[in-house]
Formats: sequence, C-alpha cells, structure tokens
Amino acid sequence: MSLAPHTLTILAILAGAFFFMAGTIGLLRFPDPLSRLHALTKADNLGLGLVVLGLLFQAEGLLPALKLVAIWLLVLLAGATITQLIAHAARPNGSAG
Amino acid sequence: MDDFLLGAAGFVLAMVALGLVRILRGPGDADRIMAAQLLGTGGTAALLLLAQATSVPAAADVGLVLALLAAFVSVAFVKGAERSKVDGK
Amino acid sequence: MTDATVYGVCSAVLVGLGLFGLIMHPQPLRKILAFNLIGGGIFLLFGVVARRGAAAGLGGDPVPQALVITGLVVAFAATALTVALLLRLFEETGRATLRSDG
Amino acid sequence: MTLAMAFDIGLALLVVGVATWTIVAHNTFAAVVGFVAYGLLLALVWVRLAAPDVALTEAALGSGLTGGLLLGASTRLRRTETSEDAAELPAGALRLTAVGLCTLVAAGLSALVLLLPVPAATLAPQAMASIAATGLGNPVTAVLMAYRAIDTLLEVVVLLLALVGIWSLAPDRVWDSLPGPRHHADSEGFLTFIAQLLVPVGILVGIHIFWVGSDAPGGEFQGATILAAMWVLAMMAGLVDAPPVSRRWLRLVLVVGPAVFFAIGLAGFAMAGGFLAYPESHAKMLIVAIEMPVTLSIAAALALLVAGPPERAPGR
Repeated sequence: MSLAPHTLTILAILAGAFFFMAGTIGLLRFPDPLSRLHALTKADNLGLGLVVLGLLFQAEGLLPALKLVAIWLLVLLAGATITQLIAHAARPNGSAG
Repeated sequence: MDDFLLGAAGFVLAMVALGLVRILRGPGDADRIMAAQLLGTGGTAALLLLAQATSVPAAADVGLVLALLAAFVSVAFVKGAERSKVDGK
Repeated sequence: MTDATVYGVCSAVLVGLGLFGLIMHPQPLRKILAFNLIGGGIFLLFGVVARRGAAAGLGGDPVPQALVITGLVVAFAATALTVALLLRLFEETGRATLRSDG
Repeated sequence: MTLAMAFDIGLALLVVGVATWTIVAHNTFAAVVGFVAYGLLLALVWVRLAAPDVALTEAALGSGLTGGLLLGASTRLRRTETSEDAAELPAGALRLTAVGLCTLVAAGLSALVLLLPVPAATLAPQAMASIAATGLGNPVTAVLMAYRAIDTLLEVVVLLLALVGIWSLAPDRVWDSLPGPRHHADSEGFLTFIAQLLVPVGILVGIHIFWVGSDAPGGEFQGATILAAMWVLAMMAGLVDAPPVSRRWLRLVLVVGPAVFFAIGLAGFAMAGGFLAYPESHAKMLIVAIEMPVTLSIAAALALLVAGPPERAPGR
C-alpha cells in the first residue's frame, strides 16, 4: 500500500479530532443553550464528516465505503432536524405542538 | 496506522466525556437533550475508528445502529420535554 | 493485566454502585435504573468470561455471549413490566412511592 | 503500557463515572440521560471484548429502547419529584453501612475476576466443531438458534408473558382501547420530517442487521429491536396511531413467531429424532424459516412493551 492514502487519512482524522475538540470547547465556554447547541452540532457534524473522509481512504471495497458515507448522511440529516427540535423546545415560551 | 486510529478514537471519546460533564449539569432540559446528540455523533465516530483500528468490520454496523437509536432517543427526549411543559401549564 | 481484567474489575464496581442505588434510593424509578445498572455489570462479567475463553479462532466464547443477548432482552421485558406497574400505582394513588404509611 | 491498554482503562473509568452520575444525580431526568450514556459506552466495551453481536444488542436495546421507555416514565412521574419523595439519599450511619456493604460486594467480585482459573474454561471449540452442520457462519447465532434453541423459544414466550402482564394492568373500562398517550403531528413539521426520514432508513437497517445475522454479527433480536424502535418513533411523531390491543391481526403477529418456532421444533421429532433438532441438509433453511416470523413477533412485542397498557378510547 502506498504512503499517500495513509497521509491523507491521518490529516483528515486529525482535522476531525480538532473539530470535536472545538465543539467541546464551545460547549464548555458558551453561556446560553442556543449558542452551545450551534457550536456542538456544527463542530460535531464536521468532525464526523472528516473522520469518515479519513476512513474512506482505508476502506476496502465499494460497499464498506458506501456504508461509511450513509452513516455520515444519516447523522447529518437527523442531527440537523433534531437541532431544530431542541431549539424549539429550548425556547422559554415555545408552544408544545 | 492502527495505533493512530485507536488513539484518535480515544481522543474523540475523551472530548465527548468532557462535553458530557457540562451537559449533564444542565440546567435546562435542552442541555440534557444535547447529550444524546453529542453521544450519537461522538460515539459513532469512535466506533467507526475502532472498526478500522481493530479490524472488526461489524463495529461499523454498531456505529450505524448507534446513530439511528441516538436519533430515536433524541426524539423521545424532545417529546418528554414538550410533555412536561404541557403538564406544567 | 489484560483487557479482560480491566473490564472485569469495572463490572465488579458497576455491580457495587448499582446495589448502592438499589438499596438507598427512595424513588422506585431510581431503583429500576439502579437495577439495570447492576444488570449491565453482571452482563459485563459474562463478557469478560467469554473474552477469556477466546479459542478456535474466535475472539470470545460464543455461549456466554448468546446468554447475554437473551439476558438483555429479558431485562428489557422486566423493566417494561416494572415501569408499567409503577405508572399504574401513580395513576391510582397520585404518588409514586413505596412507603406504606401516609 | 500499550495504547490499547490505556484505551481500555480510560473507557472503563468513563463507564464507572457515568454509572456514578446515574446513581447520585438529583434530577431523575438527568439520571436517565446518564443511563443512556452508560448503555452507549457499554456498546463500545462490547466491541473491545470481541462481542459485536452483544454490542449491537446493547446499543439498540440496552441504551436505545430502554432509554426511550425510561424517559417516557420519568416525564410522567415528574410531578412527584418536588414532593416528599425527592431523591435525597439517606445520610448518616445507614449510608455508611450501605457503602461498606456495596464495597464488600464489589471487592468480592473483583477478587473472583482476578482468581478466575487459567487456562479459562471455554465452549468455543465445541461451538465451532459442529457449526458446519447448522449451515450458519456466526457462532453466536448458532448457539441461539441451534445448540440452545429451546432457550430462545422460551425467551420469546417470556416477552409475550411480560406483555400480558402489562396489558392486565389496564382498568376494565378502557380494556380494548389504545395503549399509550396520543401523539399529534407537530405544527412546524420537524418531527414529521425526521420520522419520515428515519423510519424507512431504520426499517432497512433493521432488515439488514437481521439478514446478515446468519453469517456476521447481527440477528433476529437486534433487527427486531430496531424495527420496534422505528414503530415507536412513528407513533411518537403522530404518523401512525397504536392499534387497539384486541385486534386479531395484532394478536396473530405476536404469536406467529413462537408458534412457527414450536411447530418446527415438534417436527424435529419426525425429521431428526428430537425436539428442535434440524436435519443437517435443511438446517439453515429451517433456521431462517423460524427467524423471520420470530423477528416480526419480537418487534411487535417490544414496541407494545414500550407503548404500555391500553388507556384511551380510539379517536381521542
């Protein structure tokens, strides 16, 4: 196996780990729930995306690679919608639907 | 390479754990619902890394199930928070 | 020291923690939670025994692993039943407590 | 110390930390969130212990479905939290005694783990020796469906018994009505959207996990749990309503699994000379023939266990 995919994997996963760290720092430092929510979801979805990207270079075959992408898409779409739901629930006078 | 992936999985887990401390303390329910979000994303990432690092491809399936069920639990959280609001009125 | 030893001690601590919650918490729902915590510890102990039995090209002994899967399902059924009992008690009496006085 | 060992120790400490939170948290809702985290971390531990089948079950059932069930209960019981039963742990001598007792139990169990015999007892070689006769590739599924199939049959019956127990809690006046609270579709549509997105994907994943179970980690319990979670999700989002518990089709779905299982078990007397014995040439076909209806029955039973006893008339 050549060195190039390994390097790309390491770079992408390091970047992904950085975004997870950024999300956690945002969570620890931001004062109100809505901005914490924002920091958390943006950073984590990017973090997972970069981790998936890094692992794609290591995937053996098309099917495992597709599964990785599918997992990321699932988390991304579900996460975005749930963020809306949480923001809705966090509003002090949010109607209960 | 495997050691690097395992280390990355450990790092992501450690970050999730740090975030959990903040979240579990609350004060609001919204903060606690975020715990499911954080665990879903971070746990999935850790499992995918673990699958590659330890050559257990099935761990990716566990990650998939985790992502799905984390979304399910988040919806249950939101429904719960809404319901207690209605009860409180 | 092996990974099995680490998780073995971990499972023992979990059983101890869950037992503490089970006998000390006054709220029934917290007792149910604690009981499930003990369950997790016991299942983990099975997992450790399975891991130590790695042989014949397998990472662990499949028999205790299968036992844990059945155990998890039964534990869920028991939890659902106790939760339903608790909710019914609350509906009848307006309280969710095990105290008989008052 | 290797990196893998450091990872294991860190993960074990994390599990213990989350478990401690679940016990000491003041707010019950927060404790339930802690429990969900506990189940999720245990799923990681199961992967580390080379038990991906168990990891799947833990993630789906131990964390997901149990979490949903307990969250619902804690929301309904929330009004009692501020009353005299607040989650204050008793203090003083009683507490010290309890701490002592629990430390003793934990220490005893730890000693047991450290003193386990070497070499360890194992049934793995026996399990692998006869696996060819079952036609399966996953030894855990072979244990569940062939070597110890009678345990699995009884377990499916246990699920039905638990369901009968829950339904028996319904007062007479609401018998033959719908289980659980009525959920309405939300006005802004986010919940409807996420349910419409997740339910089809989840059904696919459930069938996938069930189907690969013969040869790879997965199987009927894991697949059925995912299917059950998707049905509960559709109910929570107001996409479908729970069926009245007296519907004939519902009863049929619940018993078809154990009935087929039992029938094929009895046929074993004629085909291979014993209860639940499979003739070698058709073992895999028979196992799959049992697994499909059993998965359906388990999924229905699990979802209805979460939904609870019947409590309201239809159309309300």
